[in-house]
Amino acid sequence: MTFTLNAALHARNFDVSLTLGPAETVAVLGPNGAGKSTLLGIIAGLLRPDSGRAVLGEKTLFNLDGGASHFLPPHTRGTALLAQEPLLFPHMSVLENVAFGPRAAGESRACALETARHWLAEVEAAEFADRRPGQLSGGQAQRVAIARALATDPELLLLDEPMAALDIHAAPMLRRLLKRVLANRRAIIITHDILDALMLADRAIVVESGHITEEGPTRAVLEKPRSKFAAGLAGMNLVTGTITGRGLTSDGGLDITAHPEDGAVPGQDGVAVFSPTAVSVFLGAEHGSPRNSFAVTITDLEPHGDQIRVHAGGLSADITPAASADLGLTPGMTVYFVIKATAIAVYPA
Amino acid sequence: MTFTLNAALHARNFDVSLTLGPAETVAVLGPNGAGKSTLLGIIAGLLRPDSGRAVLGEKTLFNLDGGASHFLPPHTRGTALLAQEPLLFPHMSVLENVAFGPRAAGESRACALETARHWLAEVEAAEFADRRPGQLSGGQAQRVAIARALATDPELLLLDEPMAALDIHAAPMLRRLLKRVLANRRAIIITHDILDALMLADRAIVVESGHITEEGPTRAVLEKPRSKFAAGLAGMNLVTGTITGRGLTSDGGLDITAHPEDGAVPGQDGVAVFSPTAVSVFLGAEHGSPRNSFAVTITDLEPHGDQIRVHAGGLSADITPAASADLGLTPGMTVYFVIKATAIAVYPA
Amino acid sequence: AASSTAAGTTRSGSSTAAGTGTVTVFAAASLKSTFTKIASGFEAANPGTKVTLNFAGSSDLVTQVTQGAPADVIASADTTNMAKLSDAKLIDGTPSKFATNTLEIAVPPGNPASISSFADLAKPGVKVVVCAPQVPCGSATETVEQAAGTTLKPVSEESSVTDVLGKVSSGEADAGLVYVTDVKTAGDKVKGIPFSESDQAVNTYPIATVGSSKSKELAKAFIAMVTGSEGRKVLSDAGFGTP
Amino acid sequence: MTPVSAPRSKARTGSRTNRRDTRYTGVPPWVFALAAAGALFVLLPLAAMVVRVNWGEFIPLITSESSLTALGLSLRTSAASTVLCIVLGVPLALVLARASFPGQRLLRAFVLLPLVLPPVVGGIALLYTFGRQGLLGRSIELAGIQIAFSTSAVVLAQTFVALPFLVVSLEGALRTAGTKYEAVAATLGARPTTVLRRVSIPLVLPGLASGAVLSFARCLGEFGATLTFAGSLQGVTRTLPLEIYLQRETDADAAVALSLVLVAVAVAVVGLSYRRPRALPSQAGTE
Amino acid sequence: MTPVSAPRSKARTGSRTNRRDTRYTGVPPWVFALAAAGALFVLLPLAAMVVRVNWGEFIPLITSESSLTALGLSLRTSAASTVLCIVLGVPLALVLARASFPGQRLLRAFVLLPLVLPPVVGGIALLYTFGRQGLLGRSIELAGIQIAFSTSAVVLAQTFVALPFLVVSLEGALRTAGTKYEAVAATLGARPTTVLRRVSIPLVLPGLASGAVLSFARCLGEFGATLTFAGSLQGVTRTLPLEIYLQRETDADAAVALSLVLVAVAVAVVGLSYRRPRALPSQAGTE
Ligand SMILES: Nc1ncnc2c1ncn2[C@@H]1O[C@H](COP(=O)(O)OP(=O)(O)OP(=O)(O)O)[C@@H](O)[C@H]1O
Ligand SMILES: Nc1ncnc2c1ncn2[C@@H]1O[C@H](COP(=O)(O)OP(=O)(O)OP(=O)(O)O)[C@@H](O)[C@H]1O
Ligand SMILES: [Mg+2]
Ligand SMILES: [Mg+2]
Repeated sequence: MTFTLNAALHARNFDVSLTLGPAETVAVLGPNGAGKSTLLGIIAGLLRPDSGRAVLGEKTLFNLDGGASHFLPPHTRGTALLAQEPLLFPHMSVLENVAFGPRAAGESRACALETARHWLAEVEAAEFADRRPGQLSGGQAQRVAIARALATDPELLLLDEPMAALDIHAAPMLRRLLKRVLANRRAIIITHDILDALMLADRAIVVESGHITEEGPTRAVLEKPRSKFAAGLAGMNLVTGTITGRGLTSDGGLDITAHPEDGAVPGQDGVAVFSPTAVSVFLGAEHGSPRNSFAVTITDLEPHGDQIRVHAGGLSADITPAASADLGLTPGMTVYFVIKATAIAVYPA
Repeated sequence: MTFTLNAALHARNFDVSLTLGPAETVAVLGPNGAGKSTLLGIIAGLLRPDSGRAVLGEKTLFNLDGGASHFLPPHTRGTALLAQEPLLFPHMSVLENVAFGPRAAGESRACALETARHWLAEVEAAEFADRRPGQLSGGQAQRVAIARALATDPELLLLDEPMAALDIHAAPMLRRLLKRVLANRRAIIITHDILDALMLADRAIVVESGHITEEGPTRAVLEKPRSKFAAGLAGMNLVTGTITGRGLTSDGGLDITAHPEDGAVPGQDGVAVFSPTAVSVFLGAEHGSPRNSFAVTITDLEPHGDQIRVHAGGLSADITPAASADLGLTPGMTVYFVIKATAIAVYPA
Repeated sequence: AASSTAAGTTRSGSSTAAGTGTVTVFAAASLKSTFTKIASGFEAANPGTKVTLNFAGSSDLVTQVTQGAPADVIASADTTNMAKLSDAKLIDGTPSKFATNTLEIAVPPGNPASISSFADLAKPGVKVVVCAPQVPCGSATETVEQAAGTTLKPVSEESSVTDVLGKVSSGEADAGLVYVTDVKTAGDKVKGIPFSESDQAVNTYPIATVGSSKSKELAKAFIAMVTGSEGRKVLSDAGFGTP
Repeated sequence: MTPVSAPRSKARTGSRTNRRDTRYTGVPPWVFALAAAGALFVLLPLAAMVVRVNWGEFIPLITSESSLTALGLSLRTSAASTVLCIVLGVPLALVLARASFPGQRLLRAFVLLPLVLPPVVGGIALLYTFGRQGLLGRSIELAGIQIAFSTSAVVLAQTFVALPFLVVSLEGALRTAGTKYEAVAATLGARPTTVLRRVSIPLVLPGLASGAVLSFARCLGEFGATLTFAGSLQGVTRTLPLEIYLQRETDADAAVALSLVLVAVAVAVVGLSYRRPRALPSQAGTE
Repeated sequence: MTPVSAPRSKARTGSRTNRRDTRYTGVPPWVFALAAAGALFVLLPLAAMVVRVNWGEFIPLITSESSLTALGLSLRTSAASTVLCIVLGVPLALVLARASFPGQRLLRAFVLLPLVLPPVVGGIALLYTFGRQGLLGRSIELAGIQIAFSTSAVVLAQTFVALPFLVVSLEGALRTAGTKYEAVAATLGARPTTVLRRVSIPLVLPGLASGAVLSFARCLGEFGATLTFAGSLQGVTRTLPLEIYLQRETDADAAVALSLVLVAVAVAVVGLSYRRPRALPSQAGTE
């Protein structure tokens, strides 16, 4: 009962292979235009890849390899897609929108409306049941769209940025709902939010430029990011280079002292990863217990929660506003980023 | 050169008054369906309020008070609206989309295309210039829509959730861009993201159920939130009640010890605000230096950054995953939330 | 009377009692008022019979009969169209001529262009409309032109007399060449100006039984009525001549 | 731009904003001018007709048995033809708008042909096909059905001339509506037939309505093909336009008066049936 | 549902997915069946016509001077009328679809009337209006313009009958398209005229195209109103349908052959001009 996919769509420079176990939820992360929505479109049957093959349990969704041309239409696939826009049917009431999937699956009208009411209540949108989609706010529409997708009870649920447009109350509420719903379900969820990936998914994949660049248990991907994107997502600093006996020499020539992970062989390509909170900022080149001290020029300062994030030399440091004010930090200044060796992890790339 | 607005739209239970100084940027925060988009729609001229009046500098945008019926159409208002959906014109190339505003303002074709190229480059979307909007990903379309709104160079810029759908690289990039662009410009920006409000706006207003419930400098609103919504946004705990000599007695009967702010008069309605990081969790009712200790039942645990946020009794606490594991926290458990009095602020509501 | 009916043309079973029948008459549109009168006379004279009338342009009628329309009697406004049917052996025997018609000048009331003779029609500035040579009234016009030695410069060559009459009665044209009967029917909407050359082109109306008719008895009876005194009276009241 | 209070009924800056409608609808004023010219162009001839009517003769004329029979026949056949047009035309429009196959453009061009054929020729073509001597006539006759010169012939003739109207206006609407809602419906598990019934058709209802109204109107006014293919037998095939044509043989003004009945019926049908259709989601992010 | 490799050309589960188009277009198979029936209904009579043509006589007939003159006149007048229809009809459609004012429904019903008027009556109404004795005739004549029996009369007659086609199909398309892009354009500072030119019209281009094609086709086939209002003089007012009608007086088969020319012209014009129009954004969040 696994789901396997393998598809290429040349026009979008897309080529991805993916396997999902039963009841597994995968988070898809990646920059804008990476091909995340394309991936869901191909699985849902809205896009026809140039080649590849997908099997969901017993069912071959498509097989376009070696001259074969099997392609199941969307409605027979048992996948439900929450697209990036809510796209509620404008001519139906909110309730009818949510009941659409159950109705299409053959439920009786009464039964489908019951299901629809249930899911509307779940997303706290029961009060809008009789409205037209045109009379909803952006966030309300998004919630109804989620209810509509969940109401279909699919074999594979495809969610494209379900949390977009939601307010700070609705987002955690839906996150909890999805956590419950996805617990025993196979799903693929696209998100730009690390929290969604951590909470909802068993596994994360990072798509960049149409290809999977990273894959693994969500925590592992976020804690030991190998790609710049995953590192950025986790808020981590990431330096690529060559592994040495004492740590890593960056591509820019920086010597980083750290304890390489097991399996890191000197001479191999590797990455050094450390949190911005592990970085201290000094005005002069201090000499103390920390082994790493790099002179960098500040490019940018921005608030980050109740801290200030200092961007410099491609790295970032989180410090308190008070410390920032004391040091008189401004973009253009040269400062020293100091990191303790124990705070840096080095992995093979 | 101020902007004043005062408008009511009964069908949406909307009634808001607002004043903006020259070059002031205001962030509008609020739950889904609060009336944020409605506010922008009214200012832009897409919605006609039932009554009210708006003046932008010399220009009366509308005046529907006391039998008057003056209503400027959208294109003469000097406002540009970035709506909640990108709504790029499907029949034009990306470049033509962005050049549309300058062209409509009377710029020559060459000049308008130049302007469009500039703004496309600013949002890092120059490479899509010749594509059709249908060939963009969600985040790419959002960026182009931002460029299109910025390219009109309006007297008052209206941005409805500009950061939605953006990846973790694009969001900070656009935040920096907007910070620069909005520096000398009057703008209203709707956001669900506290960071946007902090970084981009001089002032924040919180809209709830069609009415402004809070207003003031962004930091002040977030640091001293009066409404449940603003408190939630800032990640703060918020308890409403009556101010006492020693702090505040909550509506639920809880006695909170704290040092009331200047101007808080005992007997007055007030709020107590404290950060989740200031809350410690104990399994038993410890007696130590902290003055506040409340027995609460855990409703939910969720990751929050690299911490665990414990929700209990309407309050929340941030603790380390290790601590959470040590204590064996699970929903349903009764624990004690302990807060030092100096970590709690009490204001008049 | 014959008891057979033509399939598909009976209005309903109830109107055809036993021993009676229906006769379907295809007639030129210009015969509408006269044939309607004659038909009701026929029905009155033969209780239980029913005359179904189908009016259209003569060439339309020919097409319809050629394509197997269930007609019993066909009355055309000219001999040319009827000849097509006899050539195709679609009618019984030779058609009988039951009426004639001649041309007349029609002018709007008040006669704005002061037309008094056929030659006046050729005066410059006079807007004359005639029938196109392809239709019977048009070929009659050509004949008259030759006889009168006058060449007309019409502003329009219409495809039917009705259209010519329409142009004149609306005052759009100063004069038109139509049939005497048309002028009569039009009443005071137009004024007729007879001219001597008109008898050079006498248009004859033939009537015949359709070969595939299933009520030939009734058809013959109807034709007899038309060509008989009763029919003749109705026709001459309408301005038709006797062949 | 000075702040002036304009009276509600007069828009100041060239765009009209309706009082009760809170949404944006900007129509430039010159459009109104041209529209007025267009409307006048249609309305003046109608007015001219009304002016000419001899009202004294009007009532007896329109209440005469032959007129009423013809009117009844016209309404019945037009209704039947419109249904037939919908049954055949909606699938044609769908296929032209949504599927793609070789020869599609040619098919579209051919489906439009009854529009250009002079109706009389259309009638002849129908005779050649369904007439006794026609392409299918013999097989049909063997089946015991006689089409030509029957009321069904009227319906066929009307359907033939009216079908393209429905197809073309519906195809335009389908293309304008796009396929994204249909795709969403499919991902929710709806079979193509369900998608069609519950999404595609409701979404293009304005287009379908105009198509049906056009077809009905065209059927109501159909003359040439009916005359040729169905003949003009009172109560069986003589529809109101044929009655008017015959009337014109004797009295053009009476024909005009009679066509006012047609006009009145059409205005009633169109005015009543053509509900203000719901547009696609017209919110612009703000509504 | 067993995993079977279906050959490319056969869709297995009732929905067709085009090979080259990667987008979703699901058309149920029974729709194809009905569409085929509809297409046959239109194509068979055309085929029957083609079968009857005496090809030996065909070439001389269609290359005769009168046929060619009539064809040329038809094309010229139809083109002019289509332009006039667009000029008057687009504003009318906009006003009907976008503005809202009292009497709008009545206006819509009236604009549709030329559809139901038997063309001959339409011609009479035009005579009553623009004729010498007509409502406007005298003032027009004073202005030194002579409409009756001129080519402009043909254009007027064609425009009168064809205008509703454009209005109705465009109005449907405008309603289906909705107003949200127009609203966005206005907030970007575009005046209503600019919105119209750069947003509204391009977005409903498929609808406008079908409307224009319909109008053109209707003009090309127009017969009754032209005959009544403009007359029939070779080279001036005798368009191809009038020529065909006359031809028919002497030889029905020749008339049918001649109308094949009309058919061919229409197929060519429609096939060439009717580009596969761009649909509205058909991405469903995924494209
Ligand atoms: N119809 C199309 N034709 C050609 N290229 C397209 C089309 N639609 C999208 N693309 C391109 O394909 C790539 C992948 O797009 P996709 O929508 O899958 O991105 P995404 O990962 O979902 O991004 P986002 O986070 O912005 O939604 C993008 O570079 C996009 O520009
Ligand atoms: N066309 C409409 N008719 C009636 N009510 C509407 C309409 N559109 C929106 N509303 C209602 O008006 C209220 C305000 O909607 P608005 O779109 O302004 O909310 P919002 O603050 O922008 O919310 P979100 O964060 O979800 O975008 C909502 O409760 C919504 O349901
Ligand atoms: Mg996407
Ligand atoms: Mg909103």
